[in-house]
Amino acid sequence: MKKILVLSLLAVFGVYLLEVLFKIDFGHQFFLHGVKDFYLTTSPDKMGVANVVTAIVVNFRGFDTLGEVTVLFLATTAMSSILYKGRHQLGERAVLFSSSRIVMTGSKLLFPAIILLGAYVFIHGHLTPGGGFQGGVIIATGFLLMLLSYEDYKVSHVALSLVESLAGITFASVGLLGFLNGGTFLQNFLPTGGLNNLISGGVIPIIYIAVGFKVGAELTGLIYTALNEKD
Amino acid sequence: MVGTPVLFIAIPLLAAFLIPLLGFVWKESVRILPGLVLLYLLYLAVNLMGQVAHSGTIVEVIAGWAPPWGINLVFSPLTGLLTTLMILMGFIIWIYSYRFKNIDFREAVKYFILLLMMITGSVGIVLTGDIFNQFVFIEITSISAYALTAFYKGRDSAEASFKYLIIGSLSSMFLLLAIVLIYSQLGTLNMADIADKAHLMKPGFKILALIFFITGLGIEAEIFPLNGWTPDAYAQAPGPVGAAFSGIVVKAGVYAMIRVIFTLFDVSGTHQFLIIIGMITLIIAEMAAVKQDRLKRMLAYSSIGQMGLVIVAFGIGTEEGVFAALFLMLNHAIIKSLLFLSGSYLVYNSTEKYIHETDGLAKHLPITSFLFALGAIAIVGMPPFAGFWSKWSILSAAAHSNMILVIVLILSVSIIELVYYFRVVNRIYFFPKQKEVEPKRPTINALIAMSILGILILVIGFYPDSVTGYLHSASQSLLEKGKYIQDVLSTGQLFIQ
Amino acid sequence: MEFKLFDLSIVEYAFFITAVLIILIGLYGALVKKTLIKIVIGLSVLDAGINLLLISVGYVKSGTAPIFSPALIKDMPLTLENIKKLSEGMVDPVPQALVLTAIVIGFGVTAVALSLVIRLYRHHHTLNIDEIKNLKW
Amino acid sequence: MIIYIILLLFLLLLMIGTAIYSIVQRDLLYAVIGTGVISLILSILFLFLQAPDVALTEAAIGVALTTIVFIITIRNTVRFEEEPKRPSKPASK
Repeated sequence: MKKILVLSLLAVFGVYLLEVLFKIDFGHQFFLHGVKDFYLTTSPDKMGVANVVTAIVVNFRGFDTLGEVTVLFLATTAMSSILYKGRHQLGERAVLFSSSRIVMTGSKLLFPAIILLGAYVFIHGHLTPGGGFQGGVIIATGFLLMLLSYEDYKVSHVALSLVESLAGITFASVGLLGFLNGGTFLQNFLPTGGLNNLISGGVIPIIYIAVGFKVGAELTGLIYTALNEKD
Repeated sequence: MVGTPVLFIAIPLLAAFLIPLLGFVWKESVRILPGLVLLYLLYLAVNLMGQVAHSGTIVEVIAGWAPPWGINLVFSPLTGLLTTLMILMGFIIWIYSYRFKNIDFREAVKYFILLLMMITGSVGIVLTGDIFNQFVFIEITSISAYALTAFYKGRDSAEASFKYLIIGSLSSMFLLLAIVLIYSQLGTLNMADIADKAHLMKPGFKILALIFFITGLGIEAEIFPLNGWTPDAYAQAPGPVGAAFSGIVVKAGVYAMIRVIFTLFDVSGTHQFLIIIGMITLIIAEMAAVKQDRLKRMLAYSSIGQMGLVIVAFGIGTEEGVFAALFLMLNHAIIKSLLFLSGSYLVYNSTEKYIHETDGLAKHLPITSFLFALGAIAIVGMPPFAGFWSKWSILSAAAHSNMILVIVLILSVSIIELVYYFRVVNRIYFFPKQKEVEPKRPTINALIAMSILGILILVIGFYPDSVTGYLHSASQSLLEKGKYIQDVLSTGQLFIQ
Repeated sequence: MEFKLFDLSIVEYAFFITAVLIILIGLYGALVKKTLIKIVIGLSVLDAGINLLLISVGYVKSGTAPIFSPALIKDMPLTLENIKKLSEGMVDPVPQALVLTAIVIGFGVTAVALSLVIRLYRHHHTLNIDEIKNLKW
Repeated sequence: MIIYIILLLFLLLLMIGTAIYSIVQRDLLYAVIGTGVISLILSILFLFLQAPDVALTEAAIGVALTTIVFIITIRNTVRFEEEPKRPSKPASK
């Protein structure tokens, strides 16, 4: 009974939503004076950032990114708070599967390469697709690989929160440094450099590298917390 | 110049990132730092309020891009008032919970981070001038709220939190859908810019986006069909967190909804809709509150009812109505926090938190009982206290708009309210104490926090003029839509290096 | 980027229809299913649908990715006119930035939800919503 | 040209099918792998829609991390929907 009710409600909702969406001409933008034209021209012209998405994520809407990093930070904190069992009861590592020697050796070989790829992705965030989030996630998957293949692989909690806190503080401080020269929060205060150079875009690469470290540390911590929750 | 509005977000974030590090060095600093941050922000907020009263709304540009290109923060009389209120409540709740989780240091770290972030998220919801940024702050607030609801490791707290999380994430999906619809039509995310261009939207989009917004924001504002999570979450969360929900988070939710309805979309009929939905919320919640036999659930339903009343007052839509609604929000934040804080000491050692377990506690906990009674008298609207003035101004606003039915309903609901609050006060003062109940004496910092709230109730009750000036300018700033748009869109040239 | 640009005239609204269908399936899962993990799966499916909708709203027919890569610029001098000309053939970057944020936030919420599921299982030893008393609504 | 459109329609249909599968499937592990597949298709679609940044993020977060967190949860709880009440038993693999 409940299923039928929900299904019919959903059908009404879907038809109404689709009817409205069909008024959008797919592939043509309806609006004339949106903000995107400004972003598309200013980013390469004035800021020296080739990847416009990066320019938006880190600079134009950099405040969102600060919030987003905070969301991940909170998710890690929330998860460890929710799963916390008390001072004296520490969880035991869950073992998803026991891995063979081949897997172990292979992961050991792959691990540095994955970390390197992650670092490459977030250092080149302003030039190529990718950036702090993507690079951070790739680094976290590297640690995930190690955690899965070695049953006794340990990540230092102190080191993780150290990296996480320092990266977060770097982000917020770079933001506050924008107040130099009478600017505003998160404003660029470094020379922008030429388009498609590695050293370009002012503070954008600095912020994205901080984001990369922070996201990497947070997600590694999150997975580590989850894995350590065996009953 | 003491600082800019962005510090309300940046400083707590910096502190939250710093707290885990400081914990390695000096454990006590974990407890002290949030208080210092909130105290500084309170100083900043009061200063900025003075500045706003002098020279008008402050619009802060972020990353050097003027609106609508960059994100901006708006510190107007309205948002400034709410920010000051939230920071003040946050500071008092910090005093109250200073010794929280005294034994277990690792839990204390998490508690203070989450509490600080919940306050910051709510302040961000109020200050920001960008709908997607608001969405991000709503997520910050709700994730902290989920974790804080599940903070005690008892059986039911995880259930309450999971319920809250499911409703919360469905709502945030609706919010995201509304943002998609608006962006697809206008190509902008800035609130003032949307308000300026809203007439360009095709009608279907406008209505659907409004519906999605109300559904998405209604959960934090606790309006009728979306408040199923509220009683569970309030009852299961630690006492100070319940106070923070009713004093801070709900206020942010109501603000976001009101901003959408008053500024973003002027669809005719929305005000009537607000009155109807508010009345339904009010009546259902108060009816439910009478039936409760647990103290915190009763307070939670009462909180929902008061929010319904706030929505009704906003729905009246005149300057007087908005003034009354803001006045009620202010009073409700202070009084309901006092009720939650003192109430959680009344049922401190009980697992089920039944009302009858508070019998005769007045002799054992005189100050706590007195403060609870003060809060109860104030919230039902007895003449010399704070709640009276706000209820009076709602009634007079309704009378001036010839809404007789609203007046009758509010008065009859007030009688219900009177009944269930006096039932509790009566039990506290005149019933014999139950033997198995062991009263817990409040710690000194809890007493200080509750006394501050009690004094605030008395001050607002006897000198309502001390706040009405701010409330009047706040309500004017909400109603002057054109001025908001102009203030935001005319700010600042582009800073480009 | 490496994909050759193509004209989507036939599949005009296929993206919208798919996105809405995915949203509906996710909503159905979150509202009707009785297993806690299934509800969370429903939420993450819903998330995917909304992200697809957001990106397809920002699509511009035969547009390129919003990156001024050397391959795109070639030997053109970077004057304002050239940038404007290039940018007209680019898809909208703003929804992409929004989706980037939304994906990360969605993951955070999913992680918190799943840790609550583990907590609930620890207490009740069941994932069935009917056997957990307060969760009925 | 036409091959792209056929591929695209195929992907869209596959995505809907996988979504239904992961909601209906009673084995939670398979259902979770289904959500991973949805994310994978989604990230290919993002490439078609000229959003390489988002495709990269979706591939990393949606396919790898979300799936692994789900799997850890299933590992700590039960693998099948509506299983009779009993404490967790390691699903042998």
